Amino acid sequence: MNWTLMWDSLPRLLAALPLTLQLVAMALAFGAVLAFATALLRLSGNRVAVALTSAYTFIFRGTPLLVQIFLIYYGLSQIDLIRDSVLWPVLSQPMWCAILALALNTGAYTSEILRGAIETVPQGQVEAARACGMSRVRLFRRIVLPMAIRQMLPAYGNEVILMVKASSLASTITMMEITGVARRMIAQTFAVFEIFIVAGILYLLINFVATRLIKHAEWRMTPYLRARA
Amino acid sequence: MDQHRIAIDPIASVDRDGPAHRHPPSNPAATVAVQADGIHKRFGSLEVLKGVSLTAREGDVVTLIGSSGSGKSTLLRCINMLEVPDEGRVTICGETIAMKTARGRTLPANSRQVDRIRTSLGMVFQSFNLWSHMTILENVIEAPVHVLGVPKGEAIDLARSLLDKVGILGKADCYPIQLSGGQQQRAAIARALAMQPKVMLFDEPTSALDPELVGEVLRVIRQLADEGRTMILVTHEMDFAREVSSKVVFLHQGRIEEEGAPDRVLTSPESDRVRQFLSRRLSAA
Amino acid sequence: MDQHRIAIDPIASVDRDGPAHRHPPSNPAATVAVQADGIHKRFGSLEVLKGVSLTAREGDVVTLIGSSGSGKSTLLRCINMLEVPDEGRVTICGETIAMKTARGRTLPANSRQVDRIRTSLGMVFQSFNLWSHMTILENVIEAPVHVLGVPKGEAIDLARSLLDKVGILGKADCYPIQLSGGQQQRAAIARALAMQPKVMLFDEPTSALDPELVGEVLRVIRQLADEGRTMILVTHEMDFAREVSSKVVFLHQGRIEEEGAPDRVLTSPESDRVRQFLSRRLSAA
Amino acid sequence: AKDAKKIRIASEGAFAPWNGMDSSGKLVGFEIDLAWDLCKRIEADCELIAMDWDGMIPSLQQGKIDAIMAGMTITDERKKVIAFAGPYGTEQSTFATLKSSKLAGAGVGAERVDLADEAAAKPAVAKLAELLKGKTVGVQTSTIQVDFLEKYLPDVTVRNYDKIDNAAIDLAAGRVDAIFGDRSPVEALMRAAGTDKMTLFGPAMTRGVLGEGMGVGLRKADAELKGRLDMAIADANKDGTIATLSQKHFGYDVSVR
Amino acid sequence: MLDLLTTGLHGWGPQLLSGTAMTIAVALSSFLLGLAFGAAAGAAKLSDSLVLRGLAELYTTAVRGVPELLVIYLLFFGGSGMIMAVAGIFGYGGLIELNAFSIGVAAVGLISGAYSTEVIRGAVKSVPYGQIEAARACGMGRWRILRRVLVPQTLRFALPGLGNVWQLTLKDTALISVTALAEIMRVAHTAAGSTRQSFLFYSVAALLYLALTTVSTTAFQQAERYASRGVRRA
Ligand SMILES: Nc1ncnc2c1ncn2[C@@H]1O[C@H](COP(=O)(O)OP(=O)(O)OP(=O)(O)O)[C@@H](O)[C@H]1O
Ligand SMILES: Nc1ncnc2c1ncn2[C@@H]1O[C@H](COP(=O)(O)OP(=O)(O)OP(=O)(O)O)[C@@H](O)[C@H]1O
Ligand SMILES: [Mg+2]
Ligand SMILES: [Mg+2]
Repeated sequence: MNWTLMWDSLPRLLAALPLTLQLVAMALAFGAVLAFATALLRLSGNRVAVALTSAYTFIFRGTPLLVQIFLIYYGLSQIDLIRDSVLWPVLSQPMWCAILALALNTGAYTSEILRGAIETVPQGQVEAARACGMSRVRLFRRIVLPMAIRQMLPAYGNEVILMVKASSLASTITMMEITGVARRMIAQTFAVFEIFIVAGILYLLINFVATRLIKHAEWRMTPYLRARA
Repeated sequence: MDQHRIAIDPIASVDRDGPAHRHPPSNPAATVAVQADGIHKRFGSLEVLKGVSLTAREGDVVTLIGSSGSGKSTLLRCINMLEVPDEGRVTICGETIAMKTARGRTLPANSRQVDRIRTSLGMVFQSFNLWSHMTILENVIEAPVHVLGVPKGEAIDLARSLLDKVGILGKADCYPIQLSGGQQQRAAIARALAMQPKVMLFDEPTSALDPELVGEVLRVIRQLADEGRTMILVTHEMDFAREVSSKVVFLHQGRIEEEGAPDRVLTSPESDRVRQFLSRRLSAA
Repeated sequence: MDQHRIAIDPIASVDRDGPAHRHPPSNPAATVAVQADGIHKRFGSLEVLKGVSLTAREGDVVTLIGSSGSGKSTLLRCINMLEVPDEGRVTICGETIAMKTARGRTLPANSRQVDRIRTSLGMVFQSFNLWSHMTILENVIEAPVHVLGVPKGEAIDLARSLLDKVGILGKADCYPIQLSGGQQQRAAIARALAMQPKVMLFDEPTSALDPELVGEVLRVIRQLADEGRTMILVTHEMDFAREVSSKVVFLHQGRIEEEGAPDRVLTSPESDRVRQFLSRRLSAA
Repeated sequence: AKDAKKIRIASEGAFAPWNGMDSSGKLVGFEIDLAWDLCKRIEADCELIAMDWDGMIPSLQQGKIDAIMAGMTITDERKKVIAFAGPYGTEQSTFATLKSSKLAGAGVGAERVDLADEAAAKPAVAKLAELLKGKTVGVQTSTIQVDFLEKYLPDVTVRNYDKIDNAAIDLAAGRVDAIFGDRSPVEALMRAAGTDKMTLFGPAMTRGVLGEGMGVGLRKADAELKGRLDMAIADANKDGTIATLSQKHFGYDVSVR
Repeated sequence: MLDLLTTGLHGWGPQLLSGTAMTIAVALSSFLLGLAFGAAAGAAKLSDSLVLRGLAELYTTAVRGVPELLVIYLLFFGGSGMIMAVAGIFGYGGLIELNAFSIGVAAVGLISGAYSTEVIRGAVKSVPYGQIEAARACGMGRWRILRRVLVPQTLRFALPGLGNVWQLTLKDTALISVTALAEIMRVAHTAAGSTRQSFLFYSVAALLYLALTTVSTTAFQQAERYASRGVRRA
């Protein structure tokens, strides 16, 4: 183990940290909106909406993110229609392609998590709300969603961590985030272990903070479970 | 424990036998609040309700009695469309719930209408169904604030007075899981009352209560009836039924076996089945 | 619905008033089945039980009464260690449950011992707690087969006869959610009986039952008592308590306010509190 | 590792024509043919293993494999970690751009630049720097070409791609102005693009930061194997085997003279 | 169809199919191994023992927190060393080589298990407390409660989450291409490099994964339906 090398690599890797955080934050924010919309459309019972949303989750859950990033970044750029469209200034940038791919991916997973959580809300609690005349939307917002969100938090914690790590795939489309820089440095020094371990520790730290935040949210949101004992 | 209950006025003493203090019989001149016509309900191959019709006028207290599994809860749930009847019509305060048939299933035609009608139908569940993620106070103000649009402060004031009325004001900030069975039941009653509904549906509102509290619930129900509210309730306590009702309906195997004034049905029933049911009780009033 | 109930023998007619048919008073010569000594239980800052002692001899039926929140359910749950008392000892059939103190919390010293003792303590919960992923029959045979090691065929035979006894044999293959409240309660009773426990703990075993079924449960409890089983039950129905008990215990704010033979406690109580509690009932027997 | 033990040689199988795979999953290509030839010369029992590029150097160090023949250029940095036998081939690095680009046809006054001869290379490199100033160039990540750009063309924005193929896609999409890579894959890409969309420009460059050519990667401890392989490579060079194989796979000579 | 595979994809069809078989084999073994890890770590997290809880926390935080590739690297390049060190303690000095398959399965299983842990822990906590009390009240011991009540009920809450973990595991197998195991991504990668047809082969890879997803989604739906018996109204 080459300790000095590890120490020396730290500043360059740290410099890539903001880009990683930016990718993750944007992807999670857009992904949450997407997941929410997908869940609502599913709930709408409209057959077209249900078919569309299930196709979306099916495709994005069913294929590797690597392939998705690849097809979005390189695939779209080969279509003249897109290159000539107003979207091109955005889509021509690897940053936005990476965010788009990550958001679509996490949106699909999160909507599934949300669906699972919604289905575990006890029937009796829903009936009580219906009995006092809550409309479907209000019932969803006031009873089902709060209970589902609390129920889904552990699984969503998983998803956040996955996104942090998945952001490393952005290096395949020229983004020099932590992994991109790490691979560049490995190519120079061949110290695969040393540099990956330093990068790994960085990811670990990000994830540690993220898990703490989610744990805290879970704790804050479930006083009624703590109430026992 | 319930020290606050001391703060409540002593319960209006209930005369034991005299019909004088009982609820007046149904007034045929009053407008109809709840009308169920020929309700049929099947679960798979099991026909639970076989054409039940029921009328409750404003200020009526209709009590459903009958053996376990006879369809009392199901009938109650059909009235506010928690179970959609396979056949039959429900009319609340003059408005008939429109039904449609889609892909072989009967459904309410307009969910808005159902939502609106439900705001005037309070329901207390047999299993309470308090929302576990809210405190008791939050449970009670939820519907007034978010369905009726009552300002929050006002809703809280009302909620606190209702919780006080049912004797659990001290538990306002507890979560349902921290309450005893009887406390949960009272919280559920307060929640339903908070909507100030025209019609209240109670599914065994006293099953988890001690006799003292049964008396309180009786008083609350009387008071509501005096205010002109209509109530339909399921109970197993014949004494309670006799005290509180303007009409008793006996359900048997999904059909109405007998109905009428409580004194008549409960003391000199026409049907053998009802007589048998009553004779098996432990003690007659 | 419950057509099978017709197949059951008519219920032994229950004499209304005569103490002759009532349960015999506790026999001081019989061995002690359940002994609770100085039980204290706190939830956070709330002291729910403040030193309760209780003795039940073989064949006794001890009834706990008291207002909502007085600690009845908690006491019952302390006896089978579902709530661990903060202080005090519990002895079942001569065996004292060993306790230890670890990190400031009191705990049973030996969880094996607790598991073993629990097999002789049947419990019927206030909220039934049927296992939702099993059919009613599976619920009933679960513990006999997997805890006691009874051969499956035998367990099924017993289960079916028990379900028949409580009148829900027809629902054997349904899941709990498909049952009405009273049916669930009866299933829970059958489940507890299937263990053939020496001591039965009932938390409001009749709260969801119609009077007819209350009579049946009464008969079942009597029969169990005659077999020498011991029972401790919580109830709000004074008539039922009077009929079934050999001893009535009145709990008030976590303490025993009065105890004794049912006739004495329920008709001429010494304590003012008990008198007040009873006077507020709707009707006296 | 005498004759008793097999020599396990790793290749990537995804860098045709140096090394590739046929559709039955068998390794093929210039380096594969050469590997079998070298094994014959040193009278060793060999096994060829396909392996991901990223895992190669660690695998060698761990002893999971004994040699690497995967288009790996001998550089000073790599020599700090492993030993090389050879070089057995050399590759020029070259720029390519779209025919429609302003860069197309731009020259720097030299056909070939040998970076080992610093004095001679300097003017050409300076001109190149002038030409590409402020432009974006796509390269394959972790390659000698990246080192070149960082050392000589600091005013160029470098985009790192997983594979040079992807850089070519972005060239077509207009996301980069030029790509820079080994000549053979760049030419293969120009052919694959079909029509005459792309063109080479600037000088072909070798040596210096661009390394001494492709060598067989070995553990430093295996000095004896290195000696034998060095001799075998020299023999193959002398008797024209390498030139023949090179013609077969590339259509031009990659042997080191 | 076969014709298209053998000629249309430059004859890479058979390779792609055997790659698919390899992906399935690795994914299934890793997922099952992961379930075992997840159940053990989940139980540890819910236990009263501080040591067990700490260990499980360390496992999930570390394994979930670092990029998958690092876990695979560490196991692939450090695995035999570790096992040899352990064997050395028992007096065995020889060279132990683990094959790529078992290392791949161990690595992906370790990762999959860390995610399963959280799913299982969350699901256990959603089982209504009364259901467990009822079991305790009839004298069931910890293990029996676990097997007869907790696991079946947990399953119903856990299955959607486990479905996600399965998808994850399926796709993490792509990362073990560094160990030269010829699974789908590795075959697609070499085919793309050899034919310069990256689009074709990555799209085919995507389709293969989609096919695997279709089958497994159906299986999970079936399982969910079974596990929620007695929950939804009949
Ligand atoms: N887990 C808990 N956490 C906090 N407080 C609790 C908990 N369980 C019970 N309590 C409180 O303890 C008191 C006694 O509860 P218990 O359930 O024993 O009452 P009970 O006599 O059975 O009443 P009821 O007749 O209404 O069932 C109540 O005030 C209740 O709020
Ligand atoms: N969702 C359901 N699926 C199938 N059967 C059902 C369902 N809900 C109720 N039932 C059946 O319908 C019948 C009537 O049930 P209901 O709950 O109306 O009885 P009840 O009169 O309220 O009885 P109790 O006094 O015991 O509460 C019962 O036999 C019950 O098993
Ligand atoms: Mg009912
Ligand atoms: Mg209780």
